[in-house]
Amino acid sequence: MKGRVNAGLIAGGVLVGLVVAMALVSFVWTPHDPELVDAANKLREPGDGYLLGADKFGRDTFSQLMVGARTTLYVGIVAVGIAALIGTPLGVIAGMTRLRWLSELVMRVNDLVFAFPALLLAVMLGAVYGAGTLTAMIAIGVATVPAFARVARAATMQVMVTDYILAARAAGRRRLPVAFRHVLPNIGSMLIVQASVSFAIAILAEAALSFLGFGTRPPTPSWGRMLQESQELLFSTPRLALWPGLAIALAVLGFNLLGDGLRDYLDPKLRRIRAER
Amino acid sequence: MLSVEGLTVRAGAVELVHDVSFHIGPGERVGLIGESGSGKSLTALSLMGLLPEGVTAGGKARLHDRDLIGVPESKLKDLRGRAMSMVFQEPMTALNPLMRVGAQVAEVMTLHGRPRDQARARAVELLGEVRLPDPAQVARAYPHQLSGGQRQRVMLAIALANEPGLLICDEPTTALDVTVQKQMLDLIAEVAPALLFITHDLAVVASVCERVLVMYGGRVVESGPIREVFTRPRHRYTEGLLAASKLTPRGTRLPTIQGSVPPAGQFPGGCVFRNRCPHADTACEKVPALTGEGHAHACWHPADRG
Amino acid sequence: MRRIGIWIAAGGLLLSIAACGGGGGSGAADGERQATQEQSLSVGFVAEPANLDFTSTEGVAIPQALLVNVYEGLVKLDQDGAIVPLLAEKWEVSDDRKTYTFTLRQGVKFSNGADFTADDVVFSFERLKTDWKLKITSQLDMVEKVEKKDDTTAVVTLSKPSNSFLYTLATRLGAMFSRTGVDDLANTPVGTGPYQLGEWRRGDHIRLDANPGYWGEKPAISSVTLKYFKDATALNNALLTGGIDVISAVNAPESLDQFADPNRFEVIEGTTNGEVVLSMNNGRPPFDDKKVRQAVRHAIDHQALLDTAWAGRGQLIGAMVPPTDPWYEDRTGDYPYDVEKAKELLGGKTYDVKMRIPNLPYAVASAQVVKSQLAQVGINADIEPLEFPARWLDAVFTNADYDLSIINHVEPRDISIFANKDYYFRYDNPEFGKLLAAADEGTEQEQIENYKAAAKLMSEDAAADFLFLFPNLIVAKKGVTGLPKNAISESFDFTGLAKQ
Amino acid sequence: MILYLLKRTAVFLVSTAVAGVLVFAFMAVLPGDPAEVALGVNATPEALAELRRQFGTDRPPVAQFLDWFGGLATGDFGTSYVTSAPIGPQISDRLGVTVVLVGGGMLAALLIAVPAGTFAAVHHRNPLGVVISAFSQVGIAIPAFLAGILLVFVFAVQAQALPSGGYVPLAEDPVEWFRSLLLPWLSLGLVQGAVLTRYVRSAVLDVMREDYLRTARAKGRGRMGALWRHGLRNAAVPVVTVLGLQLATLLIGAVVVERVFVIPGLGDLLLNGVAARDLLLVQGVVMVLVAAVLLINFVVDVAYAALDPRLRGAR
Repeated sequence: MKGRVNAGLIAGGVLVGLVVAMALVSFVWTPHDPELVDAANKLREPGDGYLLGADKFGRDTFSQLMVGARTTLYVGIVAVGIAALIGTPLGVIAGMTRLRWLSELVMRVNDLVFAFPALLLAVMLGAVYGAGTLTAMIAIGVATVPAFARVARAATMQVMVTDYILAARAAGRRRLPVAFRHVLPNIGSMLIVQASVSFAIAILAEAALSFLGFGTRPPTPSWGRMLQESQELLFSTPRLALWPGLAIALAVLGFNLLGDGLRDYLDPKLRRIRAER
Repeated sequence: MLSVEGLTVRAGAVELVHDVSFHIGPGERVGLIGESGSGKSLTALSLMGLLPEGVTAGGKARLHDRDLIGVPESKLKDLRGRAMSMVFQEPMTALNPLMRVGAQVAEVMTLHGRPRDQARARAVELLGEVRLPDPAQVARAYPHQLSGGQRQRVMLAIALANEPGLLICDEPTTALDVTVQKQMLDLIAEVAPALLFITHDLAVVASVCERVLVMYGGRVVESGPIREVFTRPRHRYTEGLLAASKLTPRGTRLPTIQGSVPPAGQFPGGCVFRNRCPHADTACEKVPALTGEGHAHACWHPADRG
Repeated sequence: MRRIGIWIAAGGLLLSIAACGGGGGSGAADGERQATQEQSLSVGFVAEPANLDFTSTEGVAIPQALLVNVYEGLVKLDQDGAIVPLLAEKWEVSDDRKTYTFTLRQGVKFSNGADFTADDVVFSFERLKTDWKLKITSQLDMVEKVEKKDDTTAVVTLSKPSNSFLYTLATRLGAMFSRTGVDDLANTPVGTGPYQLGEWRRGDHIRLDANPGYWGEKPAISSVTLKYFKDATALNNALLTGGIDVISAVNAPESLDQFADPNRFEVIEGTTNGEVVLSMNNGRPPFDDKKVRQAVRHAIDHQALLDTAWAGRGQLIGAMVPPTDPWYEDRTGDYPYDVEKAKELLGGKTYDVKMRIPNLPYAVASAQVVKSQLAQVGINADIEPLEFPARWLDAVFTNADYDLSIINHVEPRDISIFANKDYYFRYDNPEFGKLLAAADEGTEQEQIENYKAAAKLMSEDAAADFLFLFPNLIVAKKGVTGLPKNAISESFDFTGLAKQ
Repeated sequence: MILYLLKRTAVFLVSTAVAGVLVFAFMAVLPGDPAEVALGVNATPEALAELRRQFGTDRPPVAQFLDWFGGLATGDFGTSYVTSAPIGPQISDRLGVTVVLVGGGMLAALLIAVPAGTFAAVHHRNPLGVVISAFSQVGIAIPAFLAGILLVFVFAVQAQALPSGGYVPLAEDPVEWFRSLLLPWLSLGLVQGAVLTRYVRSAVLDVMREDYLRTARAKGRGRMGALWRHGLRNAAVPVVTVLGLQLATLLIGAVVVERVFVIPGLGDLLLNGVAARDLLLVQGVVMVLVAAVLLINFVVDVAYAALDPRLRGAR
């Protein structure tokens, strides 16, 4: 049973779509080179080919936002991908197994990983391998594993007691085929919702890391770093902070709305399993 | 004692219960029967003033001399749990999981003015009265430590605590094991003051009630003493319902009502049953009135005319 | 409406707290302090010392806080850069310029109560060889021996005449330590200076209190708090809101407009000894090739860089010599901005190089400009910010594992670092070393001539590129006096400060 | 209940020990011998050996670990290789600041979220409830440091009403202590409060649909009365989980707010340690943070059991 398409889903879809569109277009076209330093355009006012003006390096803000969308998506996709690829099997195993100790062990390990939040991991990894987009993505990804594992486990446990799984099991199917054929498709919707919510968190985490200097390396545009760089001009040129701030907020809002909307749309029955923040 | 006159329940533009009228005398046990979606639970909830948000009731309902419909919550809540109480279908979820059973029973008494210590003591007595073994221990238990049947007894104890004039039971035994059902029904029959008993189970209503109201599509389609309605149903729906519930010898066709209950708000105009009724004709496009003294029916082509 | 109610309530709370603090807090406190003649001042800094031992830990943060203020040397630099007596009342130089006889000031005590004598001078010089862990101690390699003649006379013998000897004694290398006060230098500095360590709350501030037993004139400010801000904006905000009295160095130069109100603030803009150097690793490809280095120098539009990266504050330089040094020559014309010339020098080749920079505001800003400009000539520089100090020092400074880097070399008269071929520049031109040696041993005139020649040589060799001279940007509350226009020593000297 | 507590305690202790091994192992793989780092490239082998002996890094890793981990129990975190200061007191100072910062922030978040979330749930159909939901969605989307920067801009720089940053110990000046923490609390509280508002709202919404709330009303309670007496404690169960998660992530997450407001907390100490390559310090801070998160998990579990009798017997 599918729920109805709701306003949140549409709004979220539109916002996320905008981010994706900006990122995709940036591969083939940006109004200006986002990394080109041009003293003549320093702090140029908006207009005349520079839609949102330029920063203190004379770089076009709009072009930077477009390429920044790419960075945002990279971080989100890789981080969420890592979390989903590790967390989902763990959660499914914990949810399917009849061995209580195994389930318990997976969840305890989960709790342990949870004790290393993304920022802590990023700082630790940064200390060893150097800060950068990659370490940030890995740190955010690993820190998000427990969220996926918990949701996957809870959803699996719900699916495991449904009739068709019991029937499949009664028919003597082995666990792995059951997991692939029946469990994964049925917890898929919850995982998609979780992915959307985790994506929003990854964006915020990247922004925080960039603020601390543990995120994307300059000059690659990143919304978090744009915000950080705009700080000294907050008084004189607030627009430099406004646009990346707005971009972060709208992207996060978009992914959150999308997640909520998808939850209602995909499977109203599973509403009770909440995506973990 | 309870008189309902032209009760309607609507959710927004959709009318879910239409023009329902009946009354229950002191000590009388009345069954309200119908399939799910017939509006029987809404009828009961509207009397208690517990309709879900967005659902409103109109018409008139009086308990003794107190209006139940269209009065503010603050007046109604004094009646609830004291003049009338209700036992719900799901005993597993109807009790607060975080509160001891005794406290939940006592609460209904302290709410209506009884001192706390008295209420506590009385709660244990009540738990005994609903035949719970070792009531003192049950009082200290949390709901999850009790079985479904035990919890429903607790609900009954709560309902009876203030000796209300009217007890409304909404499918109180549906969720219980068959063996437990019987005990529960006996208990209800024994302790109930005036009773409005809602169920879809004909056998259950026959064992508890004296009079029955049959609902379909938000309307009362037939009403009367149990014996008469069950042996000589007049409305075609009642007829079908009874036929479907009878055990048939192996091999013979099971007589069922054709089609299924339409979703709320999509019942046909006129006689609500006419899209499923084998006897329906153009006459049925008008709404039939509920007619007849004692045993009444709302059908243009009633069965068993003689 | 409930949420709005909460907002109003929260706002009201804020305001009432604010009002109460505004009345009873700083304002009243200021009045009180003035009344009791106990003046205090807080100065905001960006880099906090990891510890207080500048004999074992690199970096400018420690001498900035402690030198002259807590530790004193035999001599110091005055505001004009001249060498003046400090712990030495006077000194005599032998005719061969190899023997220095210092007459020590009498009645000087360390803050641990010990008397300062010639034994401490001998002790401090010996520590340079035995206990110091920094490479810069090589700057005093010309010291052959140090002897005590009597309690107030110490004789230093050099292996060769040296113009830089006295000057170097004014840096941290010349700091005098107590024989009984070096057990815990990292946490408990013991010096003869006008201040002593009052309190150090790590990560927040260091408080220096007036040393009651100081031999000289007591400083006007009896308690100086050095407050540390990792974030340049937070540092600005602190002054704007009255949290501190002075910003020692503005690290967000674009934000200077905030302090434009002359009734509230005074902005001091001068020069420092800090050359912001674009270092190139002369020891490995591609920058072992002089042409490639020259191409880099031509490829960079220094004025544009200064305008964008540092708000145009600072001065352009062409070599490792600040204009305050006597042998300064304008070398900015050696490599004019010329993209075509740069491309020609590269011969159409392109390069991928690692630019490993400290994660400091000026370096991160400059690196982005450098990268963009180098890209125009076919050099693709990958920027990697490293945590400063530890990771940068380890990777770049110690192990020279880099192609390009950007760092502000703040030590005074530090052109000599290019003479050390093991220094992370890996610049190796024997001619350069000879010029420096000749400068150090020669007469004053020879010194100037040789330094000029050395600067010219290293500039032409493109041993490094010099992005700009770091400006001395100080902002103070109106009424704070005694702040230096030019920062020419390693120390932030608090002794001359006062508050009106 | 006692069995449950014992079990939880055991899980907590084992997890902490495992975390200790992980943290230690992670730091052990870090390149660079602390003695070499301390002495620099020109050090003599003898000096290195001496310093290694002094640091204790010449012993087998297991012995080092046991020594370090055993020391933790008594609050001895060792002595920093870089600053040669004992690490324990630094950590406990900073931990105190962080706990006050995060605790106050969460308190502010609760003060915002519980009324706002409950209101939004009760009035989920009318415009004001929807407006609150929308506000909380927007609040979630704003990075905490941005909120902090804006608060500084408005309340400190423009209004000159509160300090822009810095931390004054409580013992030094209680009023200034409070003033210095007000904006940091608020910036944590607003953002976390927005997140929490959503959870409170959906928890209360869920509870409002529960049968026992209808039972309570059937007993004669009013709508709000039933919610107050029977709903809030039930709604608290999921909210406590979220609260635990938030607290745990905030312990380190607050570092950005510490940076904006120049508050010397644990996160700041960690970043300093990383910048100065003070490995033992980093190791100690990470261990404290991780142990704190595990402790919070433990407390949340116990709080669960206290709130929900169903959990006491089970598991």
